[in-house]
Amino acid sequence: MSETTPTNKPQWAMVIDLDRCTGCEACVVACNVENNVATVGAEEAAKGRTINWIRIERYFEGEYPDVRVKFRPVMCQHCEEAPCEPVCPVYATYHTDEGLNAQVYNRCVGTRYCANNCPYTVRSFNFFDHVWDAPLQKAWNPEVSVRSRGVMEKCTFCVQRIKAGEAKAKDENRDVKDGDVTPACVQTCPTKAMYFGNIADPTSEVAKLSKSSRATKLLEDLGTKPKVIYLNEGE
Amino acid sequence: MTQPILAIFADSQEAVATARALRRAGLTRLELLSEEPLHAAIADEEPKSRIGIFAVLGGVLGAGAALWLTIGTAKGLAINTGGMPVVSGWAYGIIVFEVTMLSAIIAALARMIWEAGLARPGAMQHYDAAVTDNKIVLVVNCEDEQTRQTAEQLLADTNAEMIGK
Amino acid sequence: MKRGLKIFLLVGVAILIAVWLAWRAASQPVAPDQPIAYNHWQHISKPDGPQLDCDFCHEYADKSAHATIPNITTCMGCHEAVKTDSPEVQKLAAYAQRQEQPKWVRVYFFDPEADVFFSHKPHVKANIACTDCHGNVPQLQKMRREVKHTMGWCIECHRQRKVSIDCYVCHR
Amino acid sequence: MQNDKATNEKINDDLLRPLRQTGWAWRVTVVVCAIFLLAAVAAFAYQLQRGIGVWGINRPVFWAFDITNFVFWIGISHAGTLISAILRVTGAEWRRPITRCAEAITVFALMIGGIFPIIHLGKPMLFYWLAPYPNERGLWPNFRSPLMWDFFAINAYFTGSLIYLYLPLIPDLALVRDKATGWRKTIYAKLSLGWRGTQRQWHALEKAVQVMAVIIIPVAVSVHTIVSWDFAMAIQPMWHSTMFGPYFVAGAIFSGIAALILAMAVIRKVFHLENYLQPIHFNNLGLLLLTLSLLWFYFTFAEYLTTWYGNEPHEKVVFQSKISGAFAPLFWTMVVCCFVIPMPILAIKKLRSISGTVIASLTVLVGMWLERFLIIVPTLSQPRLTFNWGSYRPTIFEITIAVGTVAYFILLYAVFTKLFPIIAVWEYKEGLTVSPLPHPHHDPAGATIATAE
Repeated sequence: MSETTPTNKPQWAMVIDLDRCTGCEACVVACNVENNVATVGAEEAAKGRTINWIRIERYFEGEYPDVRVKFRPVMCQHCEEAPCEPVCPVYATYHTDEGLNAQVYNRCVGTRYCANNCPYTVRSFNFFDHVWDAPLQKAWNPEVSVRSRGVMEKCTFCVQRIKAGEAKAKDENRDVKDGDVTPACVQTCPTKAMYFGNIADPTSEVAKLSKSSRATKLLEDLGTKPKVIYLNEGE
Repeated sequence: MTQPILAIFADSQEAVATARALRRAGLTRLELLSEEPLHAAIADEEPKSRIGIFAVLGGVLGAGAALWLTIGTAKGLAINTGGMPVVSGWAYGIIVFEVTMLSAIIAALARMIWEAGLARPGAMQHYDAAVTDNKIVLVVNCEDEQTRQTAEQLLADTNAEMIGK
Repeated sequence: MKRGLKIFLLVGVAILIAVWLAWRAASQPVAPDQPIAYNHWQHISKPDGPQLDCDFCHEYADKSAHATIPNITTCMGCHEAVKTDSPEVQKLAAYAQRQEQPKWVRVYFFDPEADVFFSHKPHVKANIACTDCHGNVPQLQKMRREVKHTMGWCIECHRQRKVSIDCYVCHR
Repeated sequence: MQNDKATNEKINDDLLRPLRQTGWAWRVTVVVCAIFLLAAVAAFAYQLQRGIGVWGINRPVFWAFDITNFVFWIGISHAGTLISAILRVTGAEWRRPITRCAEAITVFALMIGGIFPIIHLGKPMLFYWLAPYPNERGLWPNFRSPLMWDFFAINAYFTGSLIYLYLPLIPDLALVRDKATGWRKTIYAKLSLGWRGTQRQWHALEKAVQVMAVIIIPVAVSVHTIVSWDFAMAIQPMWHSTMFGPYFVAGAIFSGIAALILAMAVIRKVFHLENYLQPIHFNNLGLLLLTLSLLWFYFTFAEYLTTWYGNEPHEKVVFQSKISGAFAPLFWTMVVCCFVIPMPILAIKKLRSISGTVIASLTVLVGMWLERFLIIVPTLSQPRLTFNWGSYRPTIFEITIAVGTVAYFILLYAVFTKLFPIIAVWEYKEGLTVSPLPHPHHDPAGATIATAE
């Protein structure tokens, strides 16, 4: 699992500027709508069975009255050395050559091992078949599966948008560039805290920002090599 | 080839001694049937068992099959792992170990059944249920009438009850 | 014992026959009845017919994910004048008059549980003939499913043409 | 060298009696167990229909009762084949009456343990996707997953154990065949494969059992090591431990012996086999149990000490929750059940009686179930990113299934004792011939001589 072979495919990555994040959760809403993420209802949510592809983690720092609130949007980190991948017995989660950590819903048998081995706890499970109150099912994104019961799901970096962006670039006979692909969360962020692009292209915004002195990765010491880069808050 | 003689003994030592006497008289196609293994008996004269060798062979075969199952299929199917190596020696080693042991067990079982002449038609020929009544049954296969008479004479001197005369 | 054996054999044979029948039924080409008995052969292959191309009607095949079935006005473009005496064309005209689209029954589709996102465009652009995936439709009097679109069938072609077999190409 | 006729008939009579007579206790057991089993089947059917959400699992506790039971039962399975194989290889004569009870435990425990990985799936009907078989999709299982190792290891162990149970059973099946009548005779004749008891057959059988014993020991060790790797391969706090392999194997044998002692005690009482399963067997197994109790304590101590001393924050959180936090009551119950109660009982010779070892075994089984639960749930409920901490509470469905599988085990065992001699008749008789242990049947006066120690 250690060596990776070089590829000329784009390597998708995200940068999140924590200085700009206000914790408004617009990204969460945008993600739910874009990706047909089910709403489980209050009762299930109380049991801890919400499905979120992105969540805003909220932490408090300091003692009252000098309390600071910190927000951190966390989604699948698309680790280059993802702990979830080798443990899946059926290859339902694997690494694409574009650096995405893929989840194939109709291959998933639901061992939930991947979720247990994810240090970021970003994987959600469909414990039941979800009911979409009419007419909400009419708002389903036709480009995204509606997951059935018993499978794992998680952030895909809006792979449907990536595929569309790549197809557009191919039609125009060029490489993908910044702006071709914008995941729903990035598009929606009102404070422009999120950036998305091809980190293998040194001219892209994410590649430049990833070299910032503020750049960190979540639980970096685990060696998972996440593809989501956080820009720490300046003091 | 005539019908064999079945001699039923109550005492295992007498049965073994008779078997040895018959053997000395040139009757070698004998079988001693008993309810528990007679360790000191003519078991020593049985051909050497090849079950161990077959277990090893089965293991080697299993290891080969497992190597194909893991490395061969992983390479053949070219599953996309996004640049990660498809073949993982450590993990595949575990699969190879288990399959090796499994096929060694199955090979040993197959060889045992074959060696013991079990599960084949006619396996129950020349048997007497006295065996499971703690008796020893000596099955004497006679080539011709002459040897048959020799056997009958020898057996007549013992306490055995004879069947199939 | 003898009787038991007979019953066993009979049941076995019955099961075999049932399996064979089920398999035969499953392997029959699917040819649903359509609201109008459209005849592909007549429009494409008939020597003195209009000899249309596939994309004359399925005009978005090379432009989008869906090949699309034409709007009824496309049909009426010709059938306003042509073969107005045919009962099927009269059905068509009646639809047109009601400003209603016939409810065509899909012949080729993926099971929704398969989570397949297929796009015609890249396949047409790669110069794959329509008949490669849809069978010899130009010769069909009644549309039917001649090719089974199983995953193995898709993968096989992708492998041959050295196209990516990444799961994300089709499933997401 | 053969046993006298009276002794022989007495042994046959005693050991085949369970096959001939059916007592009311047996019937009641079977009916009660069947009811519990049906309840579990109903719970599973409901789960199939509604989804696995009827269980108490959630995010982040994705595994709980299901995998606890899986590990527990696979652990129990180490009672039989492994112990029996070790005793056979080392030529321990006292093994003779207990090998079959032990081997049967393995087979049934594996059957039950193997159910859990299937029913815990989100899509249980697709369990066969874990098997490598050619398919038109060109898809193959991922041999890098510890769950695949489990699949191979458990299948190898189950097949091996089944064969290992069956081989020494063949002569006994022939015995039953000769004693039975009617349709039973036909069935036993088929099962005994035409065994006549020729010296060549005995020779082959003994050789095969010897070879199997040697092969099955490493397989058994590998099985529970691999089960432990389901956790140890994950990078979660207090799972990612190098010593989980031996820790789990020791724990498995520990709980396995406890199950064996219980099973033997029940068989002894129900089928009146007091002359066959004697205090010496309970004493010797009790000593083994004592050794493993000490070993278990040593492993647990080493595991928790390194976590405490290392003071790694994420691990420390899980550690504290077990020692003094929400899981403390369960944790300390486990320590009491696995060590504090059984250790003195088993260490003091006077207490190491049949009832003493049975009490120790009962507490060990409870403690070891808790141990597996405490390995799985505290780690999962406290993942690294504290925002996602969760908790877990089992639902009635999980509990029903857990209880139902216990009932299923008893049911399988009860049926087994009805169909096959639970003590290997020929092995027992051979034991009397080979090494004339002081034995009640040899005592003309009828007074029981103290058994050899």
